[in-house]
Amino acid sequence: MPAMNMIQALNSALDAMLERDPNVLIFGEDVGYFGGVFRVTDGLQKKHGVTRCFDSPIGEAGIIGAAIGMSVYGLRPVVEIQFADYIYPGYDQIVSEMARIRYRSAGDFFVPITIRTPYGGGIFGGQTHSQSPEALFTHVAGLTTVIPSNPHDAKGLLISAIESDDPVIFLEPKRIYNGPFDGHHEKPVEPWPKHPMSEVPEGHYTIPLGKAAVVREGADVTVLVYGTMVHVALAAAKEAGVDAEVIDLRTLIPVDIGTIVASVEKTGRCVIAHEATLTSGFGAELCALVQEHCFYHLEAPIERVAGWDTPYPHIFEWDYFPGPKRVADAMRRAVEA
Amino acid sequence: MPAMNMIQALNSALDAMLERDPNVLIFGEDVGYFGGVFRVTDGLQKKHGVTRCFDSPIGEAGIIGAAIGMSVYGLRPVVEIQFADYIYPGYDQIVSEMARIRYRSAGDFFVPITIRTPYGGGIFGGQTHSQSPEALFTHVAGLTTVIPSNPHDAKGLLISAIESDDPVIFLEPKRIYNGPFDGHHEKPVEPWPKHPMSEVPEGHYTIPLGKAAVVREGADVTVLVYGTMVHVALAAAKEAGVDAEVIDLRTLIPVDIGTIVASVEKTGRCVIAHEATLTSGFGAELCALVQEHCFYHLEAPIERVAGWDTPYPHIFEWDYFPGPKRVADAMRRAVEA
Amino acid sequence: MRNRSSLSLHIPQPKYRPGEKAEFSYVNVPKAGTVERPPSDAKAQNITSLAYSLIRVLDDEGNAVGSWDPKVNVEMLRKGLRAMMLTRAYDDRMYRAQRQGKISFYMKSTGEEATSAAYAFALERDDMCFPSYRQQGLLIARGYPVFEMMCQCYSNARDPVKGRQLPIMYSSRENGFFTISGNLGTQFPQAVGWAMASAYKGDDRIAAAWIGEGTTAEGDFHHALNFASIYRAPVILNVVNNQWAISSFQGIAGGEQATFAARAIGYGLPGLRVDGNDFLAVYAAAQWASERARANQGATLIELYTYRVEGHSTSDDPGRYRPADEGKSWPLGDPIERLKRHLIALGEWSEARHDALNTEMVELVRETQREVEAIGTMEGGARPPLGTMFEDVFKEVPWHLRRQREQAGG
Amino acid sequence: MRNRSSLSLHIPQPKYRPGEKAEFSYVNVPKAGTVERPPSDAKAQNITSLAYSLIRVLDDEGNAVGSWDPKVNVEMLRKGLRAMMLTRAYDDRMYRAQRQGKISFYMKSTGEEATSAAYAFALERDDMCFPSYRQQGLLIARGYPVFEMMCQCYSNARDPVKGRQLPIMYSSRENGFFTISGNLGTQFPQAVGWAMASAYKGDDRIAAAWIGEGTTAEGDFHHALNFASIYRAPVILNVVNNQWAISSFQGIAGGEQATFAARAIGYGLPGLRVDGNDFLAVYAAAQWASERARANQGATLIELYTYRVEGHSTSDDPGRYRPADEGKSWPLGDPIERLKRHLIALGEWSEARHDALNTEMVELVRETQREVEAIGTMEGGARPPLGTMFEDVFKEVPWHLRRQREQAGG
Ligand SMILES: Cc1ncc(C[n+]2csc(CCOP(=O)(O)OP(=O)(O)O)c2C)c(N)n1
Ligand SMILES: Cc1ncc(C[n+]2csc(CCOP(=O)(O)OP(=O)(O)O)c2C)c(N)n1
Ligand SMILES: [Mg+2]
Ligand SMILES: [Mg+2]
Repeated sequence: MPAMNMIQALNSALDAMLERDPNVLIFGEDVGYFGGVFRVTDGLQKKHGVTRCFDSPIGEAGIIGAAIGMSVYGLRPVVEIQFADYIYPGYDQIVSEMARIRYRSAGDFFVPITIRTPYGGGIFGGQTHSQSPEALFTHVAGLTTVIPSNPHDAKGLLISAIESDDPVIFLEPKRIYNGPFDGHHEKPVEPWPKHPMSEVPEGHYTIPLGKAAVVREGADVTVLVYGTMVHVALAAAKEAGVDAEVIDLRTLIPVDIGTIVASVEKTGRCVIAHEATLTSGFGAELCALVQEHCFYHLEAPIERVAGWDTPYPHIFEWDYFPGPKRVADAMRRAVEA
Repeated sequence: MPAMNMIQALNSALDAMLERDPNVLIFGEDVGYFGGVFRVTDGLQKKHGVTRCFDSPIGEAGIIGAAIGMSVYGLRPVVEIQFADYIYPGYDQIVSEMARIRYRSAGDFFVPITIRTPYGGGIFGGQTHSQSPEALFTHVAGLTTVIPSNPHDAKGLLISAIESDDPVIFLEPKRIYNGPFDGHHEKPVEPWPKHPMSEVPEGHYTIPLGKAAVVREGADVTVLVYGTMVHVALAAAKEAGVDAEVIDLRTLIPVDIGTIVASVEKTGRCVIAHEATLTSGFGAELCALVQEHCFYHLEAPIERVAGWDTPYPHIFEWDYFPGPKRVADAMRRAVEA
Repeated sequence: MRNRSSLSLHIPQPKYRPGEKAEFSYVNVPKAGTVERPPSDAKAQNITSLAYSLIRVLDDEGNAVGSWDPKVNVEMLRKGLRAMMLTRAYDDRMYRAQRQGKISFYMKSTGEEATSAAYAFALERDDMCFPSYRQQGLLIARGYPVFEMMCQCYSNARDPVKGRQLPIMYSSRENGFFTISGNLGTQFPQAVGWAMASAYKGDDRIAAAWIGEGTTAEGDFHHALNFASIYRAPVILNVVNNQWAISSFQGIAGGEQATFAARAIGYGLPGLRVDGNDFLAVYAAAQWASERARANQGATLIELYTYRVEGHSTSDDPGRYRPADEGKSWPLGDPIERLKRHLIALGEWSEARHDALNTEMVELVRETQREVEAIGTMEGGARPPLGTMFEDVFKEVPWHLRRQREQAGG
Repeated sequence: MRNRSSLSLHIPQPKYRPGEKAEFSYVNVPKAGTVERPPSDAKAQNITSLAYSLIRVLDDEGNAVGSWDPKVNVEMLRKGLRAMMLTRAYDDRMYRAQRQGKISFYMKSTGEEATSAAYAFALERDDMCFPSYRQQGLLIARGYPVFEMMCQCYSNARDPVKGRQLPIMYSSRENGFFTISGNLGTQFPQAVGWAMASAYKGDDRIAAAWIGEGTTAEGDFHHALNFASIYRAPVILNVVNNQWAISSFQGIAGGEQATFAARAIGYGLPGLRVDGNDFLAVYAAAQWASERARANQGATLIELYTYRVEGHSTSDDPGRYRPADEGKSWPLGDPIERLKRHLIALGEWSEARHDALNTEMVELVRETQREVEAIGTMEGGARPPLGTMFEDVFKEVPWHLRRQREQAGG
């Protein structure tokens, strides 16, 4: 099995789907000849032809609006929004249209669209290349929101997303495109091939949507994370010396409540971590769910570790990023409470 | 003191500010000659002139973008988005611009804008005239989000919003424009003049942003609500026979944490109710805050009562609306747990 | 040294307000037949004048004149007339149903019936339409049963969209009628995407979309024209300029400075300006644009110049912002009257037949209403089952919605 | 019976890709001086041809010719030249600083300096500019110190925006330069709003805004033109058509079917198409539009036709999508070279003085860089205090941010 980084794995998923289904097509800003600013669509135009993978104008609402029309025709468009920070011009088409077409037409129409977009900080991208807007999608009924944390899942989840008959927001943690990142920005990046999850099968396979992965079993505290923060949480657990159970949610909506509840009932403690702004972040929903389902098992307040309630500041990137120290502290507070 | 309904009170606030400050101006779809589809700007163009209150094209992004430029010039634009459901085309200008101009320019520029918009259900408006999108603003750093529940507060809060040097999202619960509504849709509406909070002073006064109001003191359970749900909660408390402390948040961000914590420390129980879709609603944040600040005082799981995770369905309006029965049940569960 | 005069802000104003006497002498109405029809493969930049004139076929006497005369058969004309008359009867009935509290809301298309109905004949059955909320005429002309439409308005057990949408928000895949949105303009780029998909597949189907002139101010209008131009999408983009957007006259959407058809020019697309109350002119323009699209020459923007005779919706009171009789002086007449006159001029119709058809339409609607009300109204009778409220959010109902369905007792 | 041919999807393609030999013979370059300058109060509909031609003043010999020659004094020309040369020296230095890892990111404006710098002279000091990220030339020409700009790029303790923004995201209210956004196009309707405010107040200030041709595809482009047209806002809306938007050629933004200046026509606004590498042509067009705006005649759209000589940013590698030497064959030359030749032709400049000025600019930048680096770079030195991270989200720091500041140890 070839070792791939996230970019290669995502590219491989797209390649497999272009191969398999003539109704799959890709478009977005700079995704065609150039292959995307992060190179996720590299080579796909050359291999599959200009109408299967092409450049779009810089108009996110137009991209998503057109994708909706295409999907109504019967295609399965996979569109790229260059950075998650630039998805807002298309937000109306997402919220008012894509998310509710099946509902408002009582299933007469449905729109199998995948919106791929890189999100998150850690690349010194400043406030408009670092955002984590997942909570703006989890609040919208009708959207499936997916965030992979490694190449193997990335490919399998992306294929599931494309094959889903519902629209999927597929957020790609750009900081870990090239290698897992545990938040120790001062250390050199370890590339993916050294990581077991970089073994990516060729061709078609799926990882089911709606299923979390327990990436570390533990007895003392449940840690709910996704994307880049999975790696940060694993490092933090080690550094805190806490026997944490780390759960990689993978799909945010519908969230895998079974796995979460089983774990918190076992550990009695819970830490939630994400890069997005704390207030009204997806961590708030997780926190509400955990206290609702596991109230009588909880032995300590649920801890949230998140980006501060400010835009992502360029020079204070590492003060903003909820790194292993902050996550470890939260774990310690949770187990010591 | 004249008794006013919400529409009159809001109109009076706008009138007072147009009178007082030549830099205040109003624009939006149908707000000029016609006076707005809910009549909130009725008569203002006639009284203050066509450049002080005028119609705009149907382009929410243009409205907010233009308002930003005006506020940079030194004006204080108050713009109306006809329904909160139609704010999404302007969401990019709100999130990427309005909310962060002060921050990204380190205070070099700031944008004192008030965006007024009617929100919420209960008028058989179907899925695109009933939405409650507050959580999509509370997640965005830099936005103050305000929701009044009665004429007196509405006027005072709106004047504070206009005078604020920060941008304010001012959500108006349209179901209670004409009278308080406790969720008993089968009963005739009691108009505002019978309600003590309909006594609205003439001229200028303010209600401070960031301060909640305890609208009913009680010992058994804290109920966190805003907008229409304040009235529903009061009715529910009565019907459940529960000695509830009902807190009208009034400002969602920055939320009045002191009032919330003091109450939950006293009651040990908490119910949160809003019309918006449950998942990732503002109730999730409130729940997370309460469990974080009051964990050791909590004697029962925090209850959330909210709109279901579906679009607002036309014919099932009253099954969707979190009415007094559902809120009362939650109160009972909270006190009996 | 600076010597500049002070600026002032221009706020467009309609010519007449309530209490004033409206007249439309400022509207330039060329004689029918005077605008030349170019071949449908003409270069966009060579036919920009079409964006500033007004394509008209039916003259005041009811004759079809000029090169835009589509020369269609009488059967089609009669069908078109019937569709428009049924639409009007339906509108009247549903308006009254709303006033009687039987349905929550309604929007009439009175006076604008031709802007929709004519397309049902100019398009193929499998072409796809992306309507706004005022294209009921299209759905009726395509043969969708009034019964289904009414059940939708009544949100009853037979409502095809299961009570989920406001009245008039129809959806019919079978009839090539996309689910109507409450959000203005969103369907415009969607139509372009659909058309791109047809081209992508190498098929021969085209799309058409409708928005109001007020809605052209939305960003989606721009996206639609831009994508259509760039990818040469086989789509007809219609702007129904009925002069009003709720209370705002068309100058608030930019109509003071240029026509809406002229917006096409900057995208290198043809823009046609058409008498929207002239069934034959609408048909002819649609046919020209459809010919062009099917020949892989891309999109056309069509401004359908008409007048909104009634209020914006049942929530509106136009007497507050425009003269009550403004519609009476509208210089382009009434689409039903004009087509009727044409058929009579052809010797293919008569006042008596017209009256009879009208009675038939009114009866059909009344009869249907009885059936529909027997099933259920807003106030009672059979509704979709409560549990359906939690369906179709996703293809499968996920755990959290199953749980909520239980909590709701559905 | 149906007999239609199958459609196909058109995907625009640039003429040349890496490995091919680029040449621009397909670009129509009229001789300098051949386009007539109408009075600035001309009716928009009478001057639509300006949207399709190319206003040029400087001919190949360096002479200013034709009715668009603004006949400015030599002092201004020398200042303009200096501003462009300083901009280029600054760009070169910052580009290198990024390559050396001293700053995180950079964007050059090489070859496009005239599209910004000329405006500093055509506008009044208190007119307001809403730039994109490639208008550093404007800020420099307005006299903003390179020191401040560099501190911004270094995010050090003297950074006017306190380290919060990516390099090049300047902000200077004092210099009428609006805080740059990372989000494309948002500044366009903002500029219109600012201009509306000036008119609302009865002042005489005007606004100007810049976006790239790629950015015209955003909805905000449409909103800006529409609002500007409707309310007759005193604003100059510039589209810098530098042929590329990252890796996408201008055809992907709609440039195959019409010019970007032609977009103005549908809004009833004048659209000028201008040689963006001709300092005098840019100045003259800006001046025409400013005269018009100040006379309360509203907005102008100006397409500044130029070429992006370098990569999109330091994150880009243009060799992957266009011929490496494409810029060499660009038919409009280099703006600095052309203005230099003009000054020499006037007898007001020489190669020697040019070289000396160049050395001076390079030295100035180098010297400033030393000062700035002594304060702090990305890698070390003085930064804004950590606690400032929580300021300016709101005017006052609210409880939750005070709490977070404590948690962060700031
Ligand atoms: C995005 C959005 N903004 C505002 C509205 C509210 N609204 C509904 S219809 C309407 C007027 C539309 O006018 P026009 O496009 O001319 O269509 P007409 O009603 O005349 O057919 C407005 C402002 C909406 N539905 N969606
Ligand atoms: C809303 C938004 N979408 C996408 C981007 C990513 N992006 C940054 S610059 C750019 C290309 C812009 O091209 P153009 O407008 O031609 O300006 P130029 O860089 O050529 O000056 C893109 C796609 C962005 N910054 N904002
Ligand atoms: Mg209209
Ligand atoms: Mg460009």
